[in-house]
Amino acid sequence: MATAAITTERENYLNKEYGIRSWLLTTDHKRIALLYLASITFFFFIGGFFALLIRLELLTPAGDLVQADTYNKLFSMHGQVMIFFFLIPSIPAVLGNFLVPLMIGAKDLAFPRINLLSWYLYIIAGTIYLHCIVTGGVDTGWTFYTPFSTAFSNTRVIEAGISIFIAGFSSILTGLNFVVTIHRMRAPGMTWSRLPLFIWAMYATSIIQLLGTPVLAITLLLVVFERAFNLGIFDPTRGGDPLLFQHLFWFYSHPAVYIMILPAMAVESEVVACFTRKRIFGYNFVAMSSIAIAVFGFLVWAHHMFVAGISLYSALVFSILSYLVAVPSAIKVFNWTATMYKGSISFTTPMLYAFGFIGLFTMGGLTGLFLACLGIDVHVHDTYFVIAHFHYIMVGGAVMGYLGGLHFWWPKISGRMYPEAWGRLAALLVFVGFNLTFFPQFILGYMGMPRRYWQYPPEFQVLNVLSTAGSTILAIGYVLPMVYFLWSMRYGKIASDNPWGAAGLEWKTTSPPPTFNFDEEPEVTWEAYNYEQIPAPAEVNVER
Amino acid sequence: MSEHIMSSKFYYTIWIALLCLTVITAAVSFVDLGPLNTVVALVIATIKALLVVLFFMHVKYTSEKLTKIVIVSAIFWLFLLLALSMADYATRLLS
Amino acid sequence: MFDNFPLWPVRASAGAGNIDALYIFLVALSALMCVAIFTMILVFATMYRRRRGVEAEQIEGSSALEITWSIIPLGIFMVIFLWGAVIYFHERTPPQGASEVYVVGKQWMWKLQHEEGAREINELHVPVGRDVKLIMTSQDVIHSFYIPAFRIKQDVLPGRYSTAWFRATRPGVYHLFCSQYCGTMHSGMIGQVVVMEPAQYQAWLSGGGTTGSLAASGESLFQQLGCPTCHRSDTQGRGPILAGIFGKPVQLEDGRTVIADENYIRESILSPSAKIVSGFRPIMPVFQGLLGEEQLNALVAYIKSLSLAPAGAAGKTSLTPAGTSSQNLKE
Amino acid sequence: MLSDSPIAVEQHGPELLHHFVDAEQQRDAASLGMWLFLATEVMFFGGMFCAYLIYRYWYYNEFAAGSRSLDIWLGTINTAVLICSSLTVALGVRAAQMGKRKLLVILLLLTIVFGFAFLGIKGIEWYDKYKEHHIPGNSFNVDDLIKDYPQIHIDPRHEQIYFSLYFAMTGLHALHMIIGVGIFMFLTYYAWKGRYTPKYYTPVEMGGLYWHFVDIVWIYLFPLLYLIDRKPLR
Repeated sequence: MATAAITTERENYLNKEYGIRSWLLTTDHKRIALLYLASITFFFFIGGFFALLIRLELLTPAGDLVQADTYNKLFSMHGQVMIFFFLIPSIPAVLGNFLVPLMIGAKDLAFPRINLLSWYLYIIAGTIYLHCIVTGGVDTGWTFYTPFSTAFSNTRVIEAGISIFIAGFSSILTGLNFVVTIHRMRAPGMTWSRLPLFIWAMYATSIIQLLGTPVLAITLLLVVFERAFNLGIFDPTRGGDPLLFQHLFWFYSHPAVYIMILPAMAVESEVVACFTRKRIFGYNFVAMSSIAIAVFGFLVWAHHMFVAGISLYSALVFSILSYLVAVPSAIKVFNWTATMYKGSISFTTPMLYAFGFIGLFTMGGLTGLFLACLGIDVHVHDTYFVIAHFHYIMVGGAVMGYLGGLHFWWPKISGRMYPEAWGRLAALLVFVGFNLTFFPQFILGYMGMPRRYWQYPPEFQVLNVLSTAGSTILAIGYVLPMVYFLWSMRYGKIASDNPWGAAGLEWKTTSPPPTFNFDEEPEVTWEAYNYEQIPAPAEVNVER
Repeated sequence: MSEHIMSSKFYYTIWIALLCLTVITAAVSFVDLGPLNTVVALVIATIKALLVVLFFMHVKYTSEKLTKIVIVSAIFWLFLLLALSMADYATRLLS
Repeated sequence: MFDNFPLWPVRASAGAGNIDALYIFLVALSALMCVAIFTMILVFATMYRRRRGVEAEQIEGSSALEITWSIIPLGIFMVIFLWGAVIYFHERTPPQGASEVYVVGKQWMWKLQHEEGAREINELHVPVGRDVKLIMTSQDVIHSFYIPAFRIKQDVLPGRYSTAWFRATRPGVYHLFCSQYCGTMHSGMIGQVVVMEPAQYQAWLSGGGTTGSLAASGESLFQQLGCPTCHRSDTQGRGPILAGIFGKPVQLEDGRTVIADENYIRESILSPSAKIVSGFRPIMPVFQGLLGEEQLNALVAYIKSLSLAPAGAAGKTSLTPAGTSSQNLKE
Repeated sequence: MLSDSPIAVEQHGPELLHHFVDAEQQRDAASLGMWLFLATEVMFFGGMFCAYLIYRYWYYNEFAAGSRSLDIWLGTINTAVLICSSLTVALGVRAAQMGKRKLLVILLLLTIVFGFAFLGIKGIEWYDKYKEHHIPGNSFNVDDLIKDYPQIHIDPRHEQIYFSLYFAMTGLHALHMIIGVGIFMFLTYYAWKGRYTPKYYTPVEMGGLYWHFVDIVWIYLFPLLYLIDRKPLR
């Protein structure tokens, strides 16, 4: 942790108190954000390690590096760790936690103790999951499909289920805290139309967390009951419907994709505005598109089930609804692009990630159209095409957004600048490595290579080798920022209060901010993104 | 939320109404109304739930619109879950 | 191009071409969109890169533009939806008179049986040009029957039938995959589909020592289990007459009407009380747990065969190509 | 479990917490938080209602038979018990609003008593089901139902689905009751210590909202589980 690193004289949230207790019992949203940052980074590298092993196994067609059941555990735990312990909490729990009160001019979240409680729930869930990993793991895939998970898998499904159940509550409480904070804690003058787009997207995310997560919770609980107490709600031998689980699961898990991508869009809006020095084109439309995504996101879940045996008619309904959710996503991409028109664009690391995000998200979104299309989905469903598509959204979108945001607000979080040259190099590595890893998988998918295959026919090898090669570059791209962020906490250049010349309340306080965020309560008299009133900083201009 | 205090008599009235409805719903279930049995049971349950929400939980008297929005959204989302799932189950025999 | 580095899957079924066409359309559309957006970003990024003394020009936005770039994509999306829906509808509707193959998935193999009686494991032999309908179920978990060269895929569920169909157009040997994760050896649950010229297929069929058609073995099972005691061919039976019911609407005791499809027959054997035919008593014993999936398939095939030939000529072997047997079905 | 959290925040600091501007903001925040939490609870039970709806549509006979096998007397009495507890909660909030400490403590204690009564009756019902081998699992047996209701054709496998849902739904409802009783014990303790005043009684109000919500869930569970089909058999 960054406790010892800060040498600025001014009292801030980092140097106010020292010692383990001051961190573990803190109710300061900024410190809790850092606790989350440390814990999700830990899980990110565990999930990443699993991913590398998966890619190494797939280097050759034969199953030769690990056993089949080990491989199955690897991809199951890669998915569960990355989704429930990294992506879901990533931007909301780290950047959201840090920024929501700062951006709306509040001293803290509405329920600081619940905020700490959600971190503890996350840690309890994470500990149970780690225990599950070291004592044998789980091999159900991240999707827990019944009846495999309830009656056939002989791995630690109950433990994984309970762990994710608890993690779900952590996520619910974070969302609840944000919604209440955004409604009740805004500074005087901070009207809804003056809110940063980050807050709008975070609000939309929280709605999904509140209304979707409980359905996953009860579904997993019923799976656990079915294994532990022999209840028979999903059991086909008692007349249960194997598809019922899928309906309930995807009711949460499709909107969960928006829990992961909406916050990344939130970051993009801030970064693009700052480094084009412009108000975001079509503020109202971008804000409303976040809400629209949150609502429409709940109407499309059965597009994961087109070949699962649902009725023909409901497949038609869910297909057409799926296209509705594509429209607000498209609106966002068009608006970010339009924002660059006649801007004053500088190519800092966060902006490079933003460019990467727009590109990769566009490709991920467009391939989503393939999957929402009934005729095509029959062929590419459950193949590597799907894998590539959601990694373009989840890694190309959400992780790029997360890393971009982390660089953008790092001066505010740590009070130090990260090394810009290394930052740009890492952004480039991530972009190149990512495309090399996942683009071949689109081709593999249309060729017909099914997902979750431990061994595969030899004609798929060349594309798999490309993919594995890419994954090593990607890995370096991810390790680099961790190294230089840690380095910068001690050796980085001291950051000014507003090094990017950015609009937004969070830049009006000191770097790092004091414990209660603002020395005096801010009063907002300006519109969001008032870049015409903020001078561009000299150093960003000249740096090459 | 509930700035003004209700008389205790008012609460007793609601309570009596709830008890009566409970007895009615149990009694009606023994009468053969065909498919209407289910409808009657659900209508009575909804009336009871409304009584509790509006009067015991003070939603009728709150000036806060947001509470009502939250309740309506929760019910709407539950409806989405049930309706869109049933869209599959109800049409399976057709295809 | 390269044998070990193909970039496009083989096209070997009648429906595959439609899917490829739509796919190519979507790829082209996506490429166009990507090029358009990326070019704009690149152009803006170079034209408007930060320069000393040049300020950004603040633009509020434009509702006209927003509506344009909402409506136009939505229109394109609806075209894609309709195109995809038409293909899907076609894929989900097996043609009348297709010859039938019963498929049972289990951890980790495919067991297939032709209506002529030939059994196969992890292999499916079919002739070119014939409509083949797959009637599939699983003994344990969910599997998925996937033949990339035919562009068909259908999950195979325990406890009920799901169906798929294809018409192979090109002789050759193609992959058969299980594409729904089903446990340890999921990736070993693969096989091959051998598409042959009709003559070769006939030779293959007569080469295997089969024990008569699937319907015939179903009939002997039907006798063995004592079903004819109640399901008689006259109206005196305690159970409904089975001849001619397949594919017909059935009036149920509770007023509903259902079509007697494979799933209905299956359910009526395993759990007879679920749907009682109007005018009958729920007296039939439950066969859940007493019949294996393959026995069940044989019974279903037999009961269906009763609807093809009114005289109850069991063991009818249908080797006629698609089209001719459909006349029988219409009765 | 987590439901008591919005209260817990303030139990430790009856005074205004540092990050709120005024008491009204604090109270509005707590109220909104609680309602949002109840919305998540709706969806939590909603998952089970969805399963219930589908299986009832499929296996109506078995659901009807299972429903008949429940004790309608105990079910009705339990509904009445919960309604009484909701009354005492509502009156309790009123007592807190008026600053009547003793009355508040008595009403809170009464609520706890009703809570235990409900759980006790529920326990008796479950024990009966245990004796009748109606708990899903290896010793599940519904031959008695098949004998009792010869008019209804019962598939024992589908009957298990009814009872699985019955135990899952009533079990999770009972869990919520236990949590509620726990919350009310806290409230009673602090009410007795005189922490709640007409100016500050948010925890009582929030606890009350939670209790009423659990009551509403039961108001739906009662007809859905007990009253599916009680009309005379032909």
